[in-house]
Amino acid sequence: MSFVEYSELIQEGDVVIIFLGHESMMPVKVQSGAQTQTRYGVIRHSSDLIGQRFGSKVTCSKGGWVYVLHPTPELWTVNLPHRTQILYTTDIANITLMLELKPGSVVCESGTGSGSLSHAILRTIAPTGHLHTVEFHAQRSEKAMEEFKEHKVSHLVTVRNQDVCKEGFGVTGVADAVFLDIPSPWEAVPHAKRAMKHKGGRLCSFSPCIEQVQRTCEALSDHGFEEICTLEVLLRVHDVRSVTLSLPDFGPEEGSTDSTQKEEVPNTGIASVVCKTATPPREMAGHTGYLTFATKPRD
Amino acid sequence: MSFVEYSELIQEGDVVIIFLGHESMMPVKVQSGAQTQTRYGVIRHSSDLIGQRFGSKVTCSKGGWVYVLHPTPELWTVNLPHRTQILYTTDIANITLMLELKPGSVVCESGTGSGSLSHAILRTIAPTGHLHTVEFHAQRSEKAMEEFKEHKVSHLVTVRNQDVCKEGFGVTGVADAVFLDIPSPWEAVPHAKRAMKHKGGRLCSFSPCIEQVQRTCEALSDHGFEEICTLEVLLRVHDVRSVTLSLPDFGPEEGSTDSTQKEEVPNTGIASVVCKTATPPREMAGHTGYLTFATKPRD
Amino acid sequence: MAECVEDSDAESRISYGDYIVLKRGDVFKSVQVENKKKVIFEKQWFFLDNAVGQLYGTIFEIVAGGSLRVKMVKRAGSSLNNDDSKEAGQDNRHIMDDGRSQKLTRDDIETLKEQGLMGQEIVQQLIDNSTTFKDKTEFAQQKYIKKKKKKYESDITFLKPSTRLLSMMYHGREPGKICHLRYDTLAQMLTLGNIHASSKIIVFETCAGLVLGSVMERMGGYGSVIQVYPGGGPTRAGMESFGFPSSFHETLHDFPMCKVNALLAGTLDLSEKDTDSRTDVSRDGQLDSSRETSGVFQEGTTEPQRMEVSIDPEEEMKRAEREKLRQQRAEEKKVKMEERRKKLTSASALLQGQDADGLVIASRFHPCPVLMGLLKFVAPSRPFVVYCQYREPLIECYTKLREQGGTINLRLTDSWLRHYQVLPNRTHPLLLMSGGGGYLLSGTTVAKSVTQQKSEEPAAKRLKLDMSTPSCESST
Amino acid sequence: MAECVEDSDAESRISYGDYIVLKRGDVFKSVQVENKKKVIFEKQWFFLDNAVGQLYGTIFEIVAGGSLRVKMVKRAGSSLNNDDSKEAGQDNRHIMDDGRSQKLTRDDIETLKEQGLMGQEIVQQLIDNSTTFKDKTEFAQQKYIKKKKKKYESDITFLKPSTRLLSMMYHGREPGKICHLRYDTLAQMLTLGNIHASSKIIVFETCAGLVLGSVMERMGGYGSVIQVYPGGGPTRAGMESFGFPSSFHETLHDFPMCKVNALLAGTLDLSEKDTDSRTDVSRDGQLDSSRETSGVFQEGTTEPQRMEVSIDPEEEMKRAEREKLRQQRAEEKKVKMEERRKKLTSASALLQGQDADGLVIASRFHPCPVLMGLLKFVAPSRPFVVYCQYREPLIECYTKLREQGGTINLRLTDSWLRHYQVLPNRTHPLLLMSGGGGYLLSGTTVAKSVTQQKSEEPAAKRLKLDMSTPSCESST
Repeated sequence: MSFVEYSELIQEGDVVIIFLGHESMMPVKVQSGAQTQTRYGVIRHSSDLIGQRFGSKVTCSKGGWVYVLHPTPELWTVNLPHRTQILYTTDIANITLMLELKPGSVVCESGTGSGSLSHAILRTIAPTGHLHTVEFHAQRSEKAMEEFKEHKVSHLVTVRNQDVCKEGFGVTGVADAVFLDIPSPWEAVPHAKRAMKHKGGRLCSFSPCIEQVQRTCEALSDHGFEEICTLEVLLRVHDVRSVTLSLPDFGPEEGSTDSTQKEEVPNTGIASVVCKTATPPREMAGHTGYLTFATKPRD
Repeated sequence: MSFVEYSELIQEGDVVIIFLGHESMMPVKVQSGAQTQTRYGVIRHSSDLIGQRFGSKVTCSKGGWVYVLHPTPELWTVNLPHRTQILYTTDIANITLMLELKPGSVVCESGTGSGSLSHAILRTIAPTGHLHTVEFHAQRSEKAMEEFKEHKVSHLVTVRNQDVCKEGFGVTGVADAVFLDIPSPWEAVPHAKRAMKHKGGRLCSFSPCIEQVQRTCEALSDHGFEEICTLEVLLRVHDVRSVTLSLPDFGPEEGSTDSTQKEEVPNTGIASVVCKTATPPREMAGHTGYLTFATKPRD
Repeated sequence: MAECVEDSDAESRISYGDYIVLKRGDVFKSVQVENKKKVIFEKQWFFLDNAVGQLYGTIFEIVAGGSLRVKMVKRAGSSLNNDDSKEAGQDNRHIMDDGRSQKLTRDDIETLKEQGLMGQEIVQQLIDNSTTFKDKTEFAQQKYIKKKKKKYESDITFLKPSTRLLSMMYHGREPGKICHLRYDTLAQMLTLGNIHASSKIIVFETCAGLVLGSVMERMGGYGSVIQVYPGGGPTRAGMESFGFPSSFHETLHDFPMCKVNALLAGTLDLSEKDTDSRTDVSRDGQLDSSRETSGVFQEGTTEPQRMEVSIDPEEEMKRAEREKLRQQRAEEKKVKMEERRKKLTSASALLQGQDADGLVIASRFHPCPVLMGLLKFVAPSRPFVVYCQYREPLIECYTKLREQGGTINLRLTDSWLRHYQVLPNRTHPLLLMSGGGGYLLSGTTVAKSVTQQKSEEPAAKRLKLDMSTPSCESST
Repeated sequence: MAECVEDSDAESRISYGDYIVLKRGDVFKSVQVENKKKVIFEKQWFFLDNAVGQLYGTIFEIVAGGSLRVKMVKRAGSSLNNDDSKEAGQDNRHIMDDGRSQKLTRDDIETLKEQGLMGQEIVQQLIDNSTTFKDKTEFAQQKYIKKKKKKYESDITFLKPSTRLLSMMYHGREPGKICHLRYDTLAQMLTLGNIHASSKIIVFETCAGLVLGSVMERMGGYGSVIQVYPGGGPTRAGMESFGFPSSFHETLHDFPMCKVNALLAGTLDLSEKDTDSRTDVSRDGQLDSSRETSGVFQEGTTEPQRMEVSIDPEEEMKRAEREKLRQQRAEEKKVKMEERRKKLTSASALLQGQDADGLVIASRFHPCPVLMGLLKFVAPSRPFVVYCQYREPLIECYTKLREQGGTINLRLTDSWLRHYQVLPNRTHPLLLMSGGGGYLLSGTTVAKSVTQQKSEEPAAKRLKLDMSTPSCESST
């Protein structure tokens, strides 16, 4: 297992995702002899996990069963330990496409945060790219490095514990893309420019507030960035279900009293129809942040 | 006919809406002896309109036919002569509800603009309310007054030609609700407060840009307004249509080659299904303006 | 030019019997003010009595023993601009991973309060400054908000009911009762339906009476509303909450859905005894006054038949009493029946002309047959609007209307509603939004003609109806 | 610590044969650079030759005779902040109703240009400052934008193709060709599908090859892509536009949809002559190279049968020539057939293991049977993602998957994309937005077990497949 390459079978040291049911999962590090407690009972790593195929059904001690999943950056995003607010898959997807990331891309990122985006970047730029990620907070940067090692992607990433607004990314002229998720992105724009390749590249800044976007766009324009473009994407999840709609009874019709077509709901005498539909949730994420993209032209 | 009361039959002097087809309409003032040219030929007012029932089908000289509709503020909004950018029904609906307008309400509005909102307000506050509408631009305020007369609502409205930011609404302590659609709404906030009833009332400001909203919210807060709330509503129109989806042909199956369930599209040999669906337009109005609402408390 | 009208504060004071809306933050509750009535709101209980005589808009706090006390509020006035320097999340990076996820200190919150921020805004601030809020599940977010609200918002404002307040209240508290009709969608319905004074509007709804009430508010007691209702009787709790004056109620009529065909066929027997069991089956699953009334009648008829022969004086007395009671009941029944007959007659008369000025449908019924059935009562060149929580049934409606003609300007729409936080350097859409507000189908009726003839056809149709009316009336 | 890598400009220069993307404002066009090739873009024609040897990212202008000339661009650098004083619509009220709807004067526009604004931004300014723009119909708005663009934007930037550029190009120019798949939805697909190097991905698409190309870009030439295609041959124009190096093409395999059942049944005859008429019916209605090739074969077989007896020398010569041609054709056919056989064999081998790492579907076919058919080839614990322009077919898919099991984490989604104008005192969402970006159904495969047994079942299934593989191979 690695976050950048699939394996067929579960091995000692792997991180697996235990799927417990609808929207209920947990990440587990596989260690022989270890046990994991779930609501369905105990999972014994040696007998239940190691050597099993990813995607298998595992029966727990209480008789309930779970699925063991191969980790992906997307499953990690919904299962990772939160050290900060994190980026979610909808934004990550657009960041990845709009930054034109692909195998071999060199990317600078700040801050590392909880590593949600970092994992998705690493997945995309492997096996030949590199991620330079800068985190101001020492504890967080250490934790991130540990995770990258556990997830077997540490050869693709350099974690730096410094202030990107003051010290930059620690690299010059190497990046195809820069991503900023910091409170004052405008302060990091000159550093971002310096980190980017001579021939140019792409930049993205994520900010929750419009005032941050305004100052960032100004800084980007001041520093010669082009194609400056701010967008926002909202995902709506639909719940697929069957709904029952009553049919009105206007009383007997002039001609014949035919009610043959209608289906009676048992015990009510009311005719109704069933309709398959998809309904949005009552409440959804109404805002995560604005994504501002720009192109650094050739120097 | 009046914009605040339905009539059954078309009379001399009425304004009617000629419905020519999908999203194609035109307003016409009915005058005996007059003629109106349409793409389907001439409509003779005396014979084709006067005395006819609203909603009737009228055959034009070229043999084509049109429907003659009773005017409503909503039909007027999509047919009125534009003197400015106008407010559309989606925003108007929310303004009306959130300002708590009803028969008897006294409302202040600025600017009058093309009168799109004014007509909707008048419809709602009739027969006992009153609209004080202020328009900076002399020509526009005159034209608005003319229209109100033609539409038989002039007894419900006072049009003032002045600068609301400097001179206010020309009334004090009478308004249940105030609506602002001006470039610098924050300048009019003190005037709005003065125009409103001692016991309080509701205010709405419409602005396309977020900076205007920010300054307005600040001014509202400074002047003691409460329940300050900014929202935005986007309407999506769906086109109902049938779409054809091809069914894949994976080749003959192991057992029998049954393709009995599938319906063949003529001349292609491809099986397909038809599905009734609703699709959004390729492009839609992505923004009109932000609506900021607030409550003036009792003095 | 400018005249200053002195408010009559009398009508602005809370009295017993008034319907009011309690407000805390953006949570609302509708109650009727009654003597010693115990109200539970946001997990706190109190009595309303102290509010009587106070002005609408007053803010109360709850004191010992569930009493209300008028709160002296320092009205906001200081600018929000003071904390301009506070960049959103500027100090994000300085937070240690020590479990303290809230960036606002107690002092910060006090400062916010001094700046005149209401509890609601403070809670928003707390949310914005929580590093973990965004990462919580939606459920956990709701819990967090509720918790913080309870802490920082202990005041209750007493407000006069309005469509705005009641539609926001139902949407927030009990969306299931109003078929998840969102307030901005209701706003579209009232505007697209051209609801205004002096018109005749047909309403069919199973939204607890909220849609009915909002239509009546817009009509201001002028014109007529005909509520066509399914089941045993109309549902009106939501409408009652508006606290309309009695004159409004005189403009409201109701007509049972199950008599629509009879009315159209001209076979409606207005004298008929209400023995049809259909009307006793509440299809709304809700007990309302009219059903209870009909229950009383039934009791009379199911009384065991008596065949006594003994002439015991006591028995005799009892018998006399029973006889009296029976007569009384029969009398009551007759009066009730007469009332019902009158109501049905007036509603029928309003519908029979088939010249309603508008039709508003919002129900859990399949909108297609409902619309097809009721559209017959609408005059040409009038708007209609149908709400449905789901998309598919309205697609069916749209298709059917296109097939059968008689309507134009058909539009199937839904809308997207976003609320914003507007604060210096912290302006953004709210992190939570409503997932959907339901779907609307709207349009305009026109004369339905089979041939190329002009408007003769609707006229002829009208004539036929006028003729059928007397025959119907004569049977009463 | 920090190392500065010198760019090799050689690979950044435009050569003959390169695929490039032309850009003007937000209008894109993909072309291949060829000798003396005449290109028409935004109603202007020109030749690409002068671009050869120039760097990607260069801005050209068109000069007399359709030649390109490198434009010396003063790069933006001045702040947009200069026109801070210009309130949005502040002077709105001063405009006379004199038909002058544009508030920006020619001088204003020149100032904007001096401030370094590109044509696109100037057009946005013109729109913002047009009092009539918002009131125009959508069609008129488009026309206005087009007109203004043509006037203020005459430069063309030459760019290296990417998923970003090509997906925005197709969405803007020819959405019908890519089933109206919006770029943000494509972004979701690539991420939800966990598309990355060194994996084995099955792609089924009728999006002109755009989805295929975007998957290949994300795989960077590592791993394998199997394109399952309907009709006579795979559609790849969109993929070709990426201009991938030849090594990428070696990772691409294709497999005809109509042989899926045979492959599953183990009855796939890899030696079979391509006489199946099905493969010759282009179900995409698009001519591509592989179809044209198969057309040549047909010509051979449909040649009229000859039974001549006369031995005219000229006839004889012609006959010899024909014979030669026939042999040549037969030889060519043999080579082609061998190639095809090899391709089919390799694709079959990749699929037969039923261990693909992902499945991506985006087509005008009903997604339900396509998904059910192709999901069989995916290993457990792998993501799949299905795009459909319409909602209803994916509801069907969702329901079917729930019924048959073997998948978890099912999500039916759509997304809302908004672009913003960010300018001092004129910040707001763009006035026009896309109405919809289509729907996605995504999920994860898991082992399908009938009983409560653990993971024996998938293992057993796997064994069976491994056994069936040799028998299939032996038939070649």
